[in-house]
Parts: sequence; structure tokens; C-alpha cells
Amino acid sequence: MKIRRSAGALTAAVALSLLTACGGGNAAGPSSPGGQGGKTLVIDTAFQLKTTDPARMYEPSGLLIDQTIYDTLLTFKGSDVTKPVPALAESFTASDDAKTFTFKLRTDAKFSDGTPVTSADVAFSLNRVKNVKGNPSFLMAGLTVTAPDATTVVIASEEPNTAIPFILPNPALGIVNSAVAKKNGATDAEDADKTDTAEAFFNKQSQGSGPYVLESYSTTSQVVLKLNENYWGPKPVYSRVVVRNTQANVQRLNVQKGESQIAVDLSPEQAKNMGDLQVVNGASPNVFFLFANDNPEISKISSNPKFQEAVRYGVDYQGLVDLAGEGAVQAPGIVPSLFLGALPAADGIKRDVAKAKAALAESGLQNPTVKLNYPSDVQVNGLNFGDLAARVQANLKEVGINVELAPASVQTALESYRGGTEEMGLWQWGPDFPDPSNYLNFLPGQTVGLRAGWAEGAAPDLEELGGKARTTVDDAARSALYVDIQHKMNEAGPIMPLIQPAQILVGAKSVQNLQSNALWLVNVRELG
Amino acid sequence: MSALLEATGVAVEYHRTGAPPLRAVDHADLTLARGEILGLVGESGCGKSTLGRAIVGLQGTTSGEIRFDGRPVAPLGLRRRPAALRGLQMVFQDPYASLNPRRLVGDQVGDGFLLGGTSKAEARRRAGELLERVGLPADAVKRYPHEFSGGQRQRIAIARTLAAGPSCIIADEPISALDASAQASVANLLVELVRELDMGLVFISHDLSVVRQIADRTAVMYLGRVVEVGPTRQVWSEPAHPYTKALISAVPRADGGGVLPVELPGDVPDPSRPPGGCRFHPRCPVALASCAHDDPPLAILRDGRSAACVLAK
Amino acid sequence: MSSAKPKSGTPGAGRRPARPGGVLLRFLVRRLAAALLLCVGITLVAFTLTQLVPGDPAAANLGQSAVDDPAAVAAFRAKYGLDQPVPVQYLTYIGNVFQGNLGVSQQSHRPVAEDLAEFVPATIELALFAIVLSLVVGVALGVVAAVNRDRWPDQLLRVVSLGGVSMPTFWVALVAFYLLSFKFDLLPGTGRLDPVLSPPPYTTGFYSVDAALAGQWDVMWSALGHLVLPSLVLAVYTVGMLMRFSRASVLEILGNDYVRAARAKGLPERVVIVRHVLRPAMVAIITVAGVAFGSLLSGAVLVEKIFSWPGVGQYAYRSAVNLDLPGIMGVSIVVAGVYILINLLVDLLYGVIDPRIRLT
Amino acid sequence: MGTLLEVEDLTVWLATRNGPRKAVDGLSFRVDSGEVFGIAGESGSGKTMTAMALLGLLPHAAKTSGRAVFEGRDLLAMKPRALRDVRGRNIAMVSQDPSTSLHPMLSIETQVTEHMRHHLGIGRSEARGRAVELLSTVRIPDPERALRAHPAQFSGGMRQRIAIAVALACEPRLLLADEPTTALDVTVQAGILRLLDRLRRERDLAVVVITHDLGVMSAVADRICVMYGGRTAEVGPRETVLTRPRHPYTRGLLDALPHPEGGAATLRPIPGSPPSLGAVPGGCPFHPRCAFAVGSCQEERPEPVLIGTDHRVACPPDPLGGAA
Amino acid sequence: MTTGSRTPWRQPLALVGAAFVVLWVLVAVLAPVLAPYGPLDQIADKLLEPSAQHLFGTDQLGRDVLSRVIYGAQVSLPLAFLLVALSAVIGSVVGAVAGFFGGWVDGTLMRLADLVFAFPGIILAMAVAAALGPELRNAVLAVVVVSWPSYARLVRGLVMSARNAEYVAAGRLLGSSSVRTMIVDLRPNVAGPVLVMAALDVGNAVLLLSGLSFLGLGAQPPMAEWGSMVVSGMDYFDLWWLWLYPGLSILTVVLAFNFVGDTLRDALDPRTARAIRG
Repeated sequence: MKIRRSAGALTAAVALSLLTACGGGNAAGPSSPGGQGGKTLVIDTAFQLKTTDPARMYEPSGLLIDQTIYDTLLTFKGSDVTKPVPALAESFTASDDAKTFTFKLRTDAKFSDGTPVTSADVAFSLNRVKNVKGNPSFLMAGLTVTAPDATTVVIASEEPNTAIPFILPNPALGIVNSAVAKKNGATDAEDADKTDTAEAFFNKQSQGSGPYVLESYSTTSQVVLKLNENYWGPKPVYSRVVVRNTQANVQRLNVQKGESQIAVDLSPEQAKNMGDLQVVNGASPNVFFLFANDNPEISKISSNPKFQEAVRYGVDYQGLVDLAGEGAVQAPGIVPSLFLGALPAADGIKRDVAKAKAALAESGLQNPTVKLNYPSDVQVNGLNFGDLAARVQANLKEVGINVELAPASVQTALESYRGGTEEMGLWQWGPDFPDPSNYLNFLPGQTVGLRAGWAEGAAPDLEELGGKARTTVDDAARSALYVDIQHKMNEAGPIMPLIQPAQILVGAKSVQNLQSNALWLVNVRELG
Repeated sequence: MSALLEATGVAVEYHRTGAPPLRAVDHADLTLARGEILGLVGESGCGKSTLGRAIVGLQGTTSGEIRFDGRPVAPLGLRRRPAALRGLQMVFQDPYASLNPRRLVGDQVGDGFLLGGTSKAEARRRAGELLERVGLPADAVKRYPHEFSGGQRQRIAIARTLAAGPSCIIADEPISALDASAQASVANLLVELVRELDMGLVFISHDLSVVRQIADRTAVMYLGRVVEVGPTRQVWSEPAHPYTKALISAVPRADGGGVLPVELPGDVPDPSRPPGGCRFHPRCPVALASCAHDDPPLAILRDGRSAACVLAK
Repeated sequence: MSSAKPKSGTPGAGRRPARPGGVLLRFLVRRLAAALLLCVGITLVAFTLTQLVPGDPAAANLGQSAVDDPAAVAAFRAKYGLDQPVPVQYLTYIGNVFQGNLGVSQQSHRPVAEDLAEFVPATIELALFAIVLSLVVGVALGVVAAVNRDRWPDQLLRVVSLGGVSMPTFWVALVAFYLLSFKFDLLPGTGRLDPVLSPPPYTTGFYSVDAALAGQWDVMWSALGHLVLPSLVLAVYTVGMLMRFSRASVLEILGNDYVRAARAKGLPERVVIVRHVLRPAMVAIITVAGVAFGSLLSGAVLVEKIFSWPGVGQYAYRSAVNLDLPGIMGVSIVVAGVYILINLLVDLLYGVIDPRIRLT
Repeated sequence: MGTLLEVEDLTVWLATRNGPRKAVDGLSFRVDSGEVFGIAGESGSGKTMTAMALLGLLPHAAKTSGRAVFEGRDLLAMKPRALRDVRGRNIAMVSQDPSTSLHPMLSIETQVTEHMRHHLGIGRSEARGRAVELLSTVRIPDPERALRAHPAQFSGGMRQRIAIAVALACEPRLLLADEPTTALDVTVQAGILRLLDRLRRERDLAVVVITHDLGVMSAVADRICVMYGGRTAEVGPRETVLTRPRHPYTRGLLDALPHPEGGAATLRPIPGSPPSLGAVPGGCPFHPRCAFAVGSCQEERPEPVLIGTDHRVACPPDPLGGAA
Repeated sequence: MTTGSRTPWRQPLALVGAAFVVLWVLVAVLAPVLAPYGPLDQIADKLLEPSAQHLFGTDQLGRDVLSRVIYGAQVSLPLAFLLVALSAVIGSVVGAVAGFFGGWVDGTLMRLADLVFAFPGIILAMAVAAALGPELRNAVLAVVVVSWPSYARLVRGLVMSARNAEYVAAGRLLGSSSVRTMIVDLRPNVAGPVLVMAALDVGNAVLLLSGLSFLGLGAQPPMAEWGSMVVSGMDYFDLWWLWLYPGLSILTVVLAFNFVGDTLRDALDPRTARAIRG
């Protein structure tokens, strides 16, 4: 049960992670891969996988797999998620109000059955995602896709939306062969949520233009990909890719024995002493954070601003980083370090026990006791919430705050978290797309802010900054706005970012160009 | 001599799933007077034990009537037995199974008094007396059944029934699980008690010679039917039913004579499918052709004897 | 004593109804009725249980962002019939089941029947392997213990068998994995097959059998190799259980007159044990073997987790924590079915072993 | 009529939780070929253990001493394997309850032929032929069909006949019949007793009948041994022992039986109960229950002494001597 | 003919078992005294190998594994006793009622028991625990739900056979009501077998409970519970001390109870003993 990396908001990912209770991966006897001609690549990961139908897929393992099958309009290279690069779209232009984006398609792209990729396919695919109302449909919220000619696609947004180029690389927005898909029950009509019946078809036979096609599919044991013979781009090195469902501890074993080439879910601790293997220690875009509910109706204690201050300075951030292992860093602000507008590491809060004690004294609370909720049955990047919570408890004890741990299963904990009824909570946020605008959710009155009891109007200056950030198009200006927002959040407020764990890939030396990507973990296409 | 116990036309059927009902007792009639010992004999499976259990109410009847001291005996349900029936008691065959291995002997014997309304201490005291009466040491009260031999246990079982102050005891093979010498002493005890307390006793046994020794009257059962009843001496010396005759001549005698007993060929038929006509006719050495379809009733002969055979006079 | 004694010793002469077919039919009909009742009962229990769950299947199975979208939630509820009143949901479900439709799993997005067809054989293959192993080893050791009653082999085996039933399965799995696969690399670790191999064409769902049928010998050997470790671990408990029980029932049989009679015939001890003792002892042993099979399924839940075995235990677990109603119900029906099947098998085996049962 | 079996000073110790205890204590007797020898006694007198000792089938951890010479070989000194070859072939056993001594799950054919084939090394069809013959010898109707049947399909009497057929399969010289009719009804018992009597006449078979029933004894036995507390009380010809017993215990047993020719006289039980294993009194084991016991009976163990033709009694005071 | 095997308390196995039971109970009671550290104290570097300082090493939070194992006894033992007591009481009552009344009452109750038997224990417990929410308390309830039927069957069997026992018939003939007879005659006969079953069941309860915790449906971290310690140790597969010792603790506790229970079972009547499968 590990969430190596969740591309969706944590809550989604966590819920999904339960699915992976472990499923059957296949480790094997010490036989060399590639027994069936060409080179075989075996990737071990703890499955979070429900489907490979792009319109319904929004789980980490699905992203990894669909990224190899389906091409998107734009994509990211290597581990750099700050800069979308062309894929099916040769180029694009944005209108000044950030409401209209026009994409020019390349002409040589072909689907796996040899038919060319057209703008109609793009419009169909994206509208289908929107109308199926599946897990990824929110990516298309407020967007309209049109295809004025065979090589042009126009995406129009109701609101200014600077994040569109960052959203589009998501494999959920992969382009499918619309002709074949329609024949097999797919539709992009308004009522697609009721009429689209193509999911099973997509799980048997992929319909993308990427370098691989689906050979076999199971949500529990393994997914096998084989080469797309009609791929329009340069042929990838591996002719067959086996993605196996394997628990983290077994992944370690398998990769050491050479039974697999890449282990995706190891924690820094597990990735130690790996001998003759390469360890790629990338930063994770996930952020663990703590909140003290700002709603006085929920708790008189946690809503006390001085209490919040005591907590903010009472937590031993460095200790938590040590606990998280090599490669983990303190989250200086809520926006992760890989994204535009992230705070420099030095801006993070330093523990100051004296200050915390003073704040507590000022708060007028005597030996306060608070309840800390967290999901106890999931891990993110190999980290247990329980371990972090136990640490936080120990830290705050030194300040004079008694923390009662209230572990619960993610199902139960989510109810109270989403209801905003937790006195204190320890949670994690994984970005939906690599753009800081996703973090406006943390502001008062927004999704996460409300969960921390941070009601609209609680911090008008912050809210105003947020509104500005939402509509600003220029990157430099946006960046400055986000830095400002995070500085303000670090001064006061119920939310305290804690750490950004390490995201580790362990691979055989033979695997070239192994890089950790925040969105799809491993870019199989680029491996040499 | 009014009847202490009267069973008329008693029939008992066992219902089994997927098989025809088994009529273990088929219209049996019995009477017993105060101070009388009735021996009920027959081979295994003839229904004598079932009849005994039906008489005390442990077994429901399909038809017929059983009266004890003029009152009808109803089969035992979940409710407690009416006090009036406490006078009708039973002694079982296996003294190992009829005593609770985990309760003190005194408590088990005392139950009869306790349920009669005496105090606990009184019940225990009188249990001690009773145990002495049946020939056991007084300290038996504080011991468990496994500390006694078979004969002694049967005495305990008898003492337990005596605690209810019975006027009639049904003893179902009370001595057949015991050693020869114990058999004699338990049989003697029962006879003694009947005489002393003026009770009635139905002595169910497969052992003809013991019945012959102690019973005033003897009833012989075959395949669910009473085929012959009469004073023991006459039944023994001049059996009226060919089955009775065969039974008697099959008993080996310990006289050192080296005489082989007479064999009755064939086996007892399946009680769920009794032969038509006289039930004994397939094995009967003197059967007539008519016996195959005429089923003779238990007919009264002279001297208080009855038999169910066309040849009986 | 037999309830029916043939007249004049002619065995079976006309007395016994010669309609074994009728008896068997009645037996099967009764069994089927009981099975049906059990199935309905079990689905009802499973259904009620899942209704008690405080969580919301939509929240559990939709993505976070989708959960915040009422349209997506409504679509989800409509798709799985969750918008219907609860009794209607149940009746609809039962109605579908009788038409062979187990519904669509909310977590795998596949028809439950398809999921089960994949997972159930995996578990059964494992459990069969383990039960055969347990029966052979457990009964053999049980007999050894019984014939050496109260001497050292008995004492030793007693400790062994109690040890077996006292080990936490998940922990044994870890230890075995650590030692046999990790430290000394004697056996393959996780999964059903070497990853470079493709599963054999589906016939029975048992990889080893399917591979053999298809003549893919490398696949078969790999499948068998992967079975060894998890089934060994599973068998630890059942071997202990069967050993203890075999010992007891063999001892019970050894005390019988007919065993003494067999010895009095001067038969070799081996013949006495195998023909005269083991056969009647098997009646009791297979009853327990049926129970043991049930406990194997329990153990499978834990062992499958550690060995990444894609079996029904894992499926059950994931269904349970995801509040996947169709999944839970499907597993319940399968488990009940297996239970019924095993009981039926046990009953039929009684008949094979004991002619008295065959005859009445 | 030569001596077939000579038992001398047979002692059997059984393991109890208080250590080994004597179940049979210095027993001596002989069995001639073709005769029926009866061993009588109450439960716990050691009669069954005597038979088991001869067959080498004593319970685990039991020990024996003495000699039991059968056809020139000492059964007690034989190796288990050698004894196994004697068992079932030269000495056969019929036990009390045919519903438990026949295997309920094996066909009659298997049970009648398995040891025949083992001991005599004959084939299946030959064994089958013999089995058919045997079954008709013991008067089982339709033997062919009976071979295919199972014990549950027969009545008690028929089962005992089958058990006897099993015992006779290898044409043994000696048959040990342990309470062969106790579980049967009297009418059936009569048939079995007649069968035994016929067999020993037709086949020159020696039979040891063990029973507590003196009536059965009287019907079939040529000579009788009365046991008490693991020891011989009295041994001699049937008529002598049953009509002119010299041991008080034999007398007591006979008196406890219903009187041969009736009369309303009450039964005369022997006071007390037989000793249990490990609680056999010293001296004469019967002395606590004996009406004629004298002082020396408590200390001295009486040995059987020859007092008449082939008649031995272990009671030195001989209180019944005059009654003979 | 029987040897000393019927005197349970002289058997070395039972003695060893009893000694271990006592030992573990002592450990549970004296945990604060025996344990060098608190179960949640993060006092050392993480993941230290066993050493003189930390006999069982330390875990991923720098907690002393030995102390956690010791405190684990405080969780597992009382709960095991509690839920065995609960199951025994519930099961006995149900079984007695079913056996006593017979008929449809019996039919209904026993079909209910069959229903539970039809499920492999842990799957039902899993469903119950998942339905009620993964908490230790709910796991206990789940285990009770799956374990009462064995008692019900045992007691029902004893009641049924006692119902037909001649000593019960004799009591009834003396005028004892059926209820009184059952109580008077049954209590002493049921107590022994139920106790033996309970002794064996303590082991099963510990196993089942730790199994649920292992699946994440019982005790939640950071509670020092053996099953959940094994599962968190699993993340560090090659750091064997994390999962070896908690597992060994489960093993020894279960083994101890089984030693005692099994010896007691041998002392029972074989037919009763067969009903107790442990």
C-alpha cells in the first residue's frame, strides 16, 4: 500500500491506493528478461490502476502506462515539469486573456492501425474525457474543444486559465483513434456518461499513437506493453514492457536480483545500499502538511491564532526531513519546489521552541490537548502518516501541547477531513497538474482551506492575491504573486507545510536516461 | 386386585426420513397389579424397551392408552411431570449412562426428595438413608458414580427412583450389564423392595431364566407384539405360543449335561416391514398354511393366560 | 446396527429398494436447496454489512476531484444503481445473479464474473496444492504419531503440529520468504509466473494445468515453482491441524475390535494400518480436510498479500476496503459456493470410503 | 488326542498409571486337539488377556512370562514376525461382537480372503472359491452374493457366522473364541453353539471358548477352567466342575444363577464384587468374598492341586470336598 | 490400560505452556517495569540493529523494538481473553438454547452458525471489520462474530446428547422440570469442554486479531500491537528484527495456550474432544 506519487489530489490517490492492497506482481526465477525476442523491460510498482481508458483513468499506475500508449498535444521532457514541450501539437499560441489556445498539429503522426491523427480525433478525445464524467473530467472543466480544420485545434476556456499547457500533458488527455473507438461504443456526446460503453474495449485493445500498444491487461497482476509497429516517431529501445504489481519491499528484492529493471516505490530507507544499481533521487511534488482547524465551532483551541503559531514553530521540520530519509526536503511553502512560484529552501520556517512556548503562553491556553487526525493505512512515497504524526506529537509535547493521535482508515478519515471537522489534521496534497494555480485550493474559502476551517473572508489580503494570481498570464508576475502568497501563509493561518518527500527510482545500470517525472513517474518512451 | 398399571393397544412408531415408519410396538396390552412382578421378555429389537419407555412417558405413543393408578400417562414434554406420576419410575439398563458422572451420588439420589418438596439438608440426609437401604455405605453420598462398581451403581440408580416414593417401577434390563454375582444381588434387591413396599415391577429382560426366577407373571414379546402372557410357572412349563417354546428351549442350562440348546432358524424380520399374517409364521416350526395371512389376536386362555396363536388352547 | 436386517441372511435380497438413482437425486436436490438458501443468506449478510458501512462507495471509488463534481457522483450512482432504495438494490442484485450476472466491480471497472474467473482459480490452485501437501504430510505424520502413541515420535510430532497451528501465517510467510527466497535464493518469490513469460491460454485458470495443456513446459515449470513457497507456507497450519486430527482419529480406530481382528489374522502391520485403520479414519479426516480447506482460504488472504498472488483473498480485501458492493457480493457467493462444493465433495467421499453410506 | 497347546505359568503384566499390574497370574492349562476348552470367569478375571497373550496382541507396554507351547513352539518366546505367521493361520480368533469385529467398510470377500492370500500365497480366484466353500460351511445362504456384500447387510447371527468363516479360512488348528455368543439373542446363540460343535467334530479343531456364561460352557465345553483374579480357581472336566464344584467360587457362581428347575427361591449372590486390575487381594484372591475362608487364605496363594481325574482346584481348605 | 496421558497437569507440554502463559501475563502486567523505554518513545536513531543498548534494535522512528514488543502484550492478551470470554458466553447461550428447544429455534440458530462457518474466518472478520471501520475495537467484534458458532455447536451437541442421556430422563421422571434438569445436569458437563475450547481459542483469537491488524483492519499505528508491528516491519524486509520479534511473540503466546489446551483436550472424552477442533 504505497502511494509512490499521486498525480491526483491526495485524497483521490489515497482512496485509490487501497485498491492496490497488493495485487499480483510477478517476480520470477533468475531468468534473463527478453526471452521473447527483443529487449524486455520489467517495471515493478504497487498498482494503483483501475483502467487504461484515458477518459476514465486517473491513477498513478494508469498514468505511467497510458503515457506510453497515448500521445498528448503537449508533454514534458525528462523530469522537467515546468516547461511543456510539443508532442502531437507542433506549436501553440495563447490569447492575451489566457482564454483561447490554438494548437497546430503535426501531420506525420499515425495511430497504431496506421491511420493518421487528425484534429477530429483530438476534439473527440478531449470532449469524451469531459462528457464521460469520469475521474479526469475535471481537467476539462470549463474548456471547449473545437477543430476548425484538419490540423488545428482550438481550446477555449470560460475563465482565464494559464494552466492549460500544464494540464494538457496529462495522459488522461491522450488522443485516441476516434473512428475505431466510436465503432466500439465510445462517444463524446453530452450524455457520454450514460452512453459510452468503450471502457472494456480500451482495456483490451489500446487505440493510441504512442510507441507501445497494450498486449495484456490486469488491474492486479501485470500489464504488458508491446511495440507499436506503426509508431511515427523513433523506435524505443525496449520492445516489450512488463509493468508488474509488486509491493515496495519485494520491489527492492526483485531489482536487486535483476528480476526487474526498475523499482518505482522504494522509500529512501529501502533504497539504501543498493550496490550496483542506479538510484535516481528526484523530488516528489507531494507536500505533507499539518493544519489546526481555524473554525472556532470545531475547536476553541486549534482556532486560536497563537496556538497555531505555537504549532508552526513547535514542529521540528528538520527532524521530519530526517525521518523521511535522503532526498526529502522541507516544504518551505505549499507550492512544491519543482513548480513555478516555489519558495526558496531558505524561506522555510525554522523550529523555535522558545517562540512557540511564548506563543502558547500568549494564547492563554493551559496545557492544551488536541486531537490529530490522519489516515493510518496508507503511505505516500514510502512514508507512513502514522510515523510523521508520532513525530509531530513528540515535537509538540516539548512545547507543552498534548497531541492525541486519532488514526483512522483513509475511508473514515476522509469523511471528517472533507467535512472540515478535524481539530488537527495531517494530510498530503499531490498536484493535479504541475502548475502553482492548483495550490490556490489552500486559500480561505477554497477546497483545502475549508477543510482546515479557513472560511472565506478569514484573510482578505490573501484572497485578493489569489484572485490576482488566477488571472495573471505573465510567468514572472505570476511567480512573484505565488511567492507573496506563500510568505503570507507562513506568517499566519491554519496550514503549515511540512515536507516534500523524496521520489526515488531504482534501476539497473543497463537502463539509460532514467529520470523521475512528477507526473508519470517513469518516462518509458525516453529510456535507452 | 385392581390394576396399578394398565396399557391397552399401545403402539409406538418411529418416523425416519426417507423410510417407512417403523412400528416398534404394535398394539400391546399389559396390566400390572400392586405387589406383582411382571417379566417382559423377548429378543433384541422386539420392542420391549420401547414399550417400557412408553409406559413411563419417555416415549410418545401413536395410539393406545396407558393408565397409572387410574390416571392417564401423557408423554413428557418440556413441562415438568405431574406429581401424581412420580409414583411411576424407571430403572435403566446401563448404570454408567443413567447416572450423571459429574454429580455427587447424594445429590442425584436427593433430587427425588428435593423435587418432592423437602429441604436440601433433609434431602441429603434421607438420600444417605436410602443408599444404606440398598446396601451401600452411608458415605456414598459424597462420592461420584465412577467410584462404584456396576452393581453398586445400579443400586444407586434404584435408590434414586425410591426417593420419589414409587408404587411402580419399570426396570429395563436392569441386570444385563452386570457380572453374574452382581446380577443376582440386584435382582434380589428389586424383588425385596417390591415385596417390602408393595410396589409393582415390570422387569424387562432378554434373560428368560432370571425372569422365570423372579417374575409372578411373564409376558413374551415378538416383533412389537405381546404374543403370550401368563403366570410364570405355566408359561415356562407349558408354553402356549411356539415362539415362547422356542425361546425356552434355546436357553442353555449350566447343568454340566453337555446338551446343545435348540436352534430357532432365521432372524427376526425387519420391524418396518413385518411379514403378513402371523408375524412369527416364517420361522414357526408348526405353522399352518393359514398362518401366512391370518393374524391371530392375543386370545384369553384358561388360568389367566393368553396367547396369540391359532394353535393355542 | 443396521436398521434393516435382511431376512434369513440373504444379503440385500429384495428388501432394499434398488434405486440408488432416486436416493442420489433426492440427496442432490436437498443439497441444492440448502445451497441456494445459504447463498441467499450469505448475500443478504454481505449486503447488510456493506449497508452498515459509514463510507460512501462513490467517494471511495471516484477520484477526489470527481467527488467534488456532483454530476460525476450522480453518474456514478446511477451507473451502479446506488440511487435506488436499498431493498430494491438487493432484489435487483439477486435477480441479476440468477441470470448469471454478478454486476460490475466499482474498483476494477470490470464485470465481477470476469474478475472472479481470473482470481478464483489462482487461489484454488494455491489452496489445492497446499491441501494435497497437507493431506499427504499431515496424515502420514499423524499415523506415525498414533502408532507410536506416547513414545518420543509422538511427543515430538505433537510439538511440531501444535507449532504449526500456532504460527501466524503472515509471519511464517515473511520468514519463509526472507530465508528461502531472499537469503538463500532457493525458490522464486512473488507472483504466479516468471515475468518474462506470458500466462498460458485460459482453460481452467490454473496456470500449471493450462500450461501443460498448451504444452508450454517452461511456463508450467515456472508456475509450479511459484506455487511452492506460498503453498508451503499455507500448509504449515493445515499440516499441523491434520496431523493432530489424523492422530486422534487413527487412535480412535486403533481401539476398535476390527483392528484387533485384523491383527489376529496375522496380516502385516502395514496392511492393517493402510487397509483396516486408515480407511475408516479417513472418514473423520476428510471432514477436517474440508474445514482445513476453509482455513486455507483464510490463510490465503494473508499469504496472497505477501506473495503478490493475484487471488480471491486479495480481491476480497480490496473489495471490502473499497466498499465495492458487487465485488464483496461476488466473493461471498464464490466462497459460499466453494464451501458447498467442498461439503458435497466430502459427502461423496464418505460414500466412496464407507459402503454403508453408499447403501443407505 | 494329543496336546495342542500347553500353557505353563502364564503371567501378564499390564501397564497402569501406577506401574505394571498382573492381569493374569501364573495360569497353567492345556488344550488337546479337537477338544473344546472353556475358560470361565467374571469381567476382570483375566480370561480375555489370556487369549490376547497367546496371540501376541496384548496392549502396548504389556509384558508376559511363562510358556505357551503350541505345536512344539513357545508362542510367548516367538519373534513378533514369526508369531504373526502363526496368527490367523494356525491360531485364529473369534471375538465377542461381530458388529465390531468385522470391518464395516471392507467387503466380506476381502475380509474372508485377505489373510488366506497372505498366509497361503494363493491367488484371488482360488481364495474366492475357498471363501464360497467356507461361507456355505457356516451356512450363509447364497455365498457368492454374500462375498460382494458388506457386514452391515447381515444380521448379528449371520455376522458371527461370517466371523467364524474368517477365522477358519486358513484351516487353523486352534480357535480362540472370546465370548462368541454374548452379543447374540438366545435363539441365535443356539445356532452358533451348534456350529462350533459341528466344526470341531468335522475338522478336528480345538476351540478355546471364553465366556462368563456357565450355561454356554455347559453346552459346548469338554473341559472348563474357572478363573478368578487372574488365577485358576478350578479346572477339570465339564461335568465334574459344573455338578461337583470344589472351589467356593465355582459354587458361588453356580448358586448365583437362576436355579435349573425353578422354584421361587431367591437367587444367591456372591457377596462383594470381583477385584479390579491392580487391586487383587493377597493370598487367595477370593478370600474376602469367600464364606469358607480360613486364616491361611489371607497369606498363602493356593496353587491348583490335582484332586480327581484331570480335576485341579486351588483351594487347600477344600470346604466343599465332602459335598462331592 | 490407559497410561498417565489422562492427567493433564503432569504433562511436560502443559507445564511448559502454562509457564509461558504465566510469563506473558506477567510481562503484560509488568510492562512499565520491564520495558526499558515507552512504546512510543522515539529515543534513538532509527533502524538500529540489535545491540546491547537495544536488544531487539530500533524501528523506523527510533523506538525501542523490545519495549514495543513488551507493551504489545498489554494489547493482545487482555483482548484475547476478553473476546474468548465474549464468544464463549454468547456461543454457549445460543448453543444451549438451540439444543434445548430444538425444532425451528435450533434450525434457525444453527443455519446462522452455518452461515458463519461457510465463510473462512478471516474473510468474514475482514468484511465485518471493514464495515464497522478499521479499529481495534471493531476487529475484536469481528473476531467474536466469527468465533461464537464453534461454542454454539459444541454446547448444542452436549445439550442434545445430554437431552437423550438416561440420567436426564431419570431426573425428568422424578418430576424435575426440563429447564432445571438441563441446568443441573448440564452445567457440570458443559463447563469442562467449553473451558478447553476457550483455552485453545485464546491462541486462535490472538492469531485472528493479529491477522486483522496485519491487514490494517485492527490496531492502527503507532499502537504497539504485534500484528501491526509485523506489517510495518515488512516495509524493511531485510531488517529482520523489525518483524521477527513481534511475530515470535505471537507464536509463543499462541503456542503456550495451545500446549495447555491440547493437553486438556486429551483428557476429555474423545467424542467431545472431536467437536473441539482448535
